Amino acid sequence: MSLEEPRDAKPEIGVTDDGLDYDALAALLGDTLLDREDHVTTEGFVVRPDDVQDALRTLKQEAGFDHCSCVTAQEYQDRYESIYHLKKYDDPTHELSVVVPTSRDDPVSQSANDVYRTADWHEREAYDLVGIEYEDHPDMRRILLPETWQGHPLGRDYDQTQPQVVTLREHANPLQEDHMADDTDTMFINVGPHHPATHGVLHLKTVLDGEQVADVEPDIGYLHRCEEQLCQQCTYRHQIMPYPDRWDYTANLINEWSYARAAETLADIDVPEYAQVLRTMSAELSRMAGHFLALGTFALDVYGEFTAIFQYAFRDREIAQDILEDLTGQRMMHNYFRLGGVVWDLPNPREEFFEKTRDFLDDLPAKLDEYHDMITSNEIFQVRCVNTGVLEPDVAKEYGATGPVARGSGIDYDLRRDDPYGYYPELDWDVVTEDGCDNYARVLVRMQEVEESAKIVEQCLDLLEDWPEDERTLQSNVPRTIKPEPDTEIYSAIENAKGELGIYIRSDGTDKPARFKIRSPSFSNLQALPEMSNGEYVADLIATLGSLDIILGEVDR
Amino acid sequence: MSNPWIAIGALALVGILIPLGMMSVSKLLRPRVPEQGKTSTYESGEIPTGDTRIRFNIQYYMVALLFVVFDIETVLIFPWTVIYRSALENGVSLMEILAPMLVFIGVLVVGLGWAWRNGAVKWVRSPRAASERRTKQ
Amino acid sequence: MIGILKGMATTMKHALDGETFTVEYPDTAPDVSPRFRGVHKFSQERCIWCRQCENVCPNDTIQIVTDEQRNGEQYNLHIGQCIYCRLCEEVCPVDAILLTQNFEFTADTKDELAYNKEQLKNVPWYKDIDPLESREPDRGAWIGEGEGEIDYQ
Amino acid sequence: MTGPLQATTLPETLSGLLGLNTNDPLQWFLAALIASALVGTLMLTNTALVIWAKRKITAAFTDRIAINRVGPFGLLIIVADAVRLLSKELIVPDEVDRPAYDLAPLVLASSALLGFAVIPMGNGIQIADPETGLAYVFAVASLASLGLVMAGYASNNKYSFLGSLRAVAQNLAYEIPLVLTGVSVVIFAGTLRLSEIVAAQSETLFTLGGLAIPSWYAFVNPFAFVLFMAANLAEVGRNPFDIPEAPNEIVAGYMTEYSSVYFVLLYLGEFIHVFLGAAIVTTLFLGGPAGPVLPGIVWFLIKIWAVFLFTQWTRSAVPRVRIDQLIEIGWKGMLVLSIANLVLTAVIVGVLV
Repeated sequence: MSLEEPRDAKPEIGVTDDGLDYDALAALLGDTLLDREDHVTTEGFVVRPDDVQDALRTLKQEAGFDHCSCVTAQEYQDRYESIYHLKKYDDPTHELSVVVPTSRDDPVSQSANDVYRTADWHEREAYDLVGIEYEDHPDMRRILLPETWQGHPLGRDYDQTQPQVVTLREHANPLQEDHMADDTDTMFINVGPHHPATHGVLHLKTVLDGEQVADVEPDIGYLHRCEEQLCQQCTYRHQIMPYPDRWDYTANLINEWSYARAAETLADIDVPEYAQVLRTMSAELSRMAGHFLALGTFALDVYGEFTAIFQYAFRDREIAQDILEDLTGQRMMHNYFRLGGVVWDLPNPREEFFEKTRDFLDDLPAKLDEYHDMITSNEIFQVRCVNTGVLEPDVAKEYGATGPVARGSGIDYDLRRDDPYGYYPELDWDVVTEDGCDNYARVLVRMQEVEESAKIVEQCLDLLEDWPEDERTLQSNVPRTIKPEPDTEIYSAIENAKGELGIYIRSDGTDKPARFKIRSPSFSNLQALPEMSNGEYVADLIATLGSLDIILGEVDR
Repeated sequence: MSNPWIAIGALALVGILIPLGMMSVSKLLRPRVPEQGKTSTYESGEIPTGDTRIRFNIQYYMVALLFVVFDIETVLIFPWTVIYRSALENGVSLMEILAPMLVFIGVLVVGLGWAWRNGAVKWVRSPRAASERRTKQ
Repeated sequence: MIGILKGMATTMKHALDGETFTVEYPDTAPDVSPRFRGVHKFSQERCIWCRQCENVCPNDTIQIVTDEQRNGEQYNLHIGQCIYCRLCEEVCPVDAILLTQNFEFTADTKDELAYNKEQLKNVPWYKDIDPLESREPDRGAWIGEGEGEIDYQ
Repeated sequence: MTGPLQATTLPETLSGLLGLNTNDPLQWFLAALIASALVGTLMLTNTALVIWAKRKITAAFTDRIAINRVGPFGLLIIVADAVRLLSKELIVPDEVDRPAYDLAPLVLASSALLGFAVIPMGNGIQIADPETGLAYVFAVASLASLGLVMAGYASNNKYSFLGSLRAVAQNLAYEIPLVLTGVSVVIFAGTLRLSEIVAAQSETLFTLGGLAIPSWYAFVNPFAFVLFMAANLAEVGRNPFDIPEAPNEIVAGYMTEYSSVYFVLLYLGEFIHVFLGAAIVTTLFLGGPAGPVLPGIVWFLIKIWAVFLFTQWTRSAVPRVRIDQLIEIGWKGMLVLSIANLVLTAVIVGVLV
């Protein structure tokens, strides 16, 4: 920990009272800095491909950018570009993009893996989809697409019509040697994709030494649906909005906000306050639904398949979904937000809606007590969960963990408070953190977050009830076609049920984005799984996976 | 009095005949559609990676050895429990019947304590797997 | 031990109170909200063939065929491909397409799920809920309001 | 209190009825065979009910309705399921260890059934009453783990393999506490003959408001009863000790590769085993078939179903322990407690007598 001491000792460079002083940061980088770009919420520092590590290390150690939120790769007419979106866990409004252009002939760039462990998977994705290669990367393989895939689908010269011969038998088993080796007594085993515990189609390549996990490697991409490309072919105004619901498909509505926030900031659209309240309330209801499901499936992993908790959690989730159905017209794929507001006001009669929602909130404390009786106070559950799947805070930061996973490791990071949006700043609620760093702490965080969400919904209901009838503006005036200025770039994030859901958009002057990149929290959180479960028992591997609460729709996109 | 073990043998016969009967009924009912790939072992939908005839760390070797010792102990306790009460009722003193057994169990408890202290009665953590784990401060 | 007993007591309480939260689905039709979005209903009488729904549809579910005079000939909607975002209903200036509450539809092949305008017209209301009625109060926000620049694409 | 000390076993009664000579081994065998068929059918019917009851019970705990379509209360689902499962294709994976693979379901199902030979079920329904009844029933009950190991190891499947290793570890950890606790009952009864153990429990312990409380060993020695129930859960592999199966971790453990009738036998065998465990609990601690008003066999069925209900109850609310925790609970907790229980029982009996 000797590296961190000087950072604590002196004040961070480039921090002023009202934000970041980009000039000071530029001075810090000195000669490595080639150019400076203006992005909508931040600045982009252009560095040379072979200076990436130096630049990032300087920014991390001297200027305190300890959170590599996302790596976006894209191809221009004349160059490839990787963008490292940096943030600080202490203050996520301090953002900086490090832009690394590489030539089209030789798209090789230095890997940031040594500085930020989380860059590992992000760079693999960049290689997979766009085709940039990263030097010194420990494991430069495809991540979302199969190993045998031809071409890089987000590259400009990708031929969509070419045949992809990917037969089952051609899949190499990368760990073949591992289990064939005679001098060890380990066993290679596949957990997933068709396994009761993976909650979707995740594949864990696991090497077992007895009952213990000697090595585990998540293999993702089974649910890859080209969501980024899909969004690049849709218009800003209407067509993108239905898709965010399908990323994190357990707590759907909040995801729409990520796109809404990015596009509204990009196109400079205001949102009426009344719509903000509606957004806040519906997003929190959705978060509750997501957390109930996380709780239920985690119980399933620890208790076994006949546990009653799963059903009880589902019952409560159904109520939240009923309320959302009344409001938005759909139980999961809501498509409720619009740029500049929301599509519908509360359903008529409003009193009925208020009553229904309040009933739900009033019943909640009793139900949570029940959960505590059944889960957190159960001794066997405690024995199973305390001190298993440990994720130390500094490791969590290395992997860019966010959301309940980070907060369960004592990292006080919540974009709803730290990078405020919507109506959250006006409301009275707390960010929940637990210091346990283990599976138990993560469960506690989720259960308390349900309470906090209930508090928020309660306050929103009060506000909505008293809102004067003639000021109930649902949407601001938004042009039918939105065409942002060419080459404006934005990265903005919101806090969804799993953590920081960020959207990067680059416009090219048309009504469709030129590059649409999704930074999903589950993707980064899942990356920490090997760190958390190597050396643990198989049972704890499963429990840890459950407590990460990953949604494959969001991981694979 | 007739031999009870013959009766138990009869039940054993029934116990085997019933499953065999079910098997033959099933044999008559079930279809047989051989297909390539159907008969591969299940490994979460992936192509199976080798078989299970491998050397594998079973981690409870010491426990298994202890089990042998303790299992014999229980066998020795059986006859004692059977005669215990009737012996007492027939006037054998408590010291005479209880004390030897207490000594016997005492020795075993000491043995268990020793094994416990030496960590023999727990799941052996694999050193290899443990070394994969990043050392925590 | 107390925690385990508390958990067991809770499940026993639920077992004994006899309440269930599942419903017998095909026998009791589930309640859906008036805003629920199900299979589309299309009115040829109302449609002015402006093709806005076709343009707004995010995944090309709607296919419209017109002749040279822009008279409508075909209106096809692949219900198996639809993502029920309701954007078509939202942009329709004449309420010619409506999403009913009907969510029960089956077919033997995918092709049968491509509905033409006759089939779309005959989609039944679910429990006689007219979505137009339930959504009417909100439609004002969409039609004829706002000074935003109008672009008919 | 019904039924005095059982003088005759079922084959003897049958011999009397049919006029067979009990001293002729062949005729005696014939009588025993008929009796066995009766008892076997009774237990199988009882276990077949589980197919229905288990779902209904789980549904009750989880606030659901569950099966109610086929027949009254959905009871005909038993027939439907039986036919469905028996008529499934039997898929035998490549490179299984054939004799063991085929034998495992047989071993599991028949060994569990074999245990019922010595259980007194009331109304004279007991096939045999050997002097070493208790030792026999423990021996037969633990045979089931052999079946699990065979099934798991022969399947050539990694999940099954892990499951069978777990089954062995679990058996090692719980066999001794189970037997030691069971034996503490023998100290009271002074015999291993099960009918005598049952008879010993028919005395009145004390009278509470005119109600005679029988001296069931569950009342006499509640500590041993709790210990035995816990060890029994592990013995039959139910939550919180269902780790050999643990679907979330190792898919279905030893069962993974079994289909069709083999699966039925494993499934059935597992539940007969649960009922055998319940029958042992009933005989040792709950006074066997004794009970007021109703005939003994009904009381016996009520008691074993009560114990079965308990296993389902724990299933709905108690988390599964981890394998290393299981070993520790078994060796450091239950073994020590069961030895303490044995010594204490001996001392108390010694002082009282």
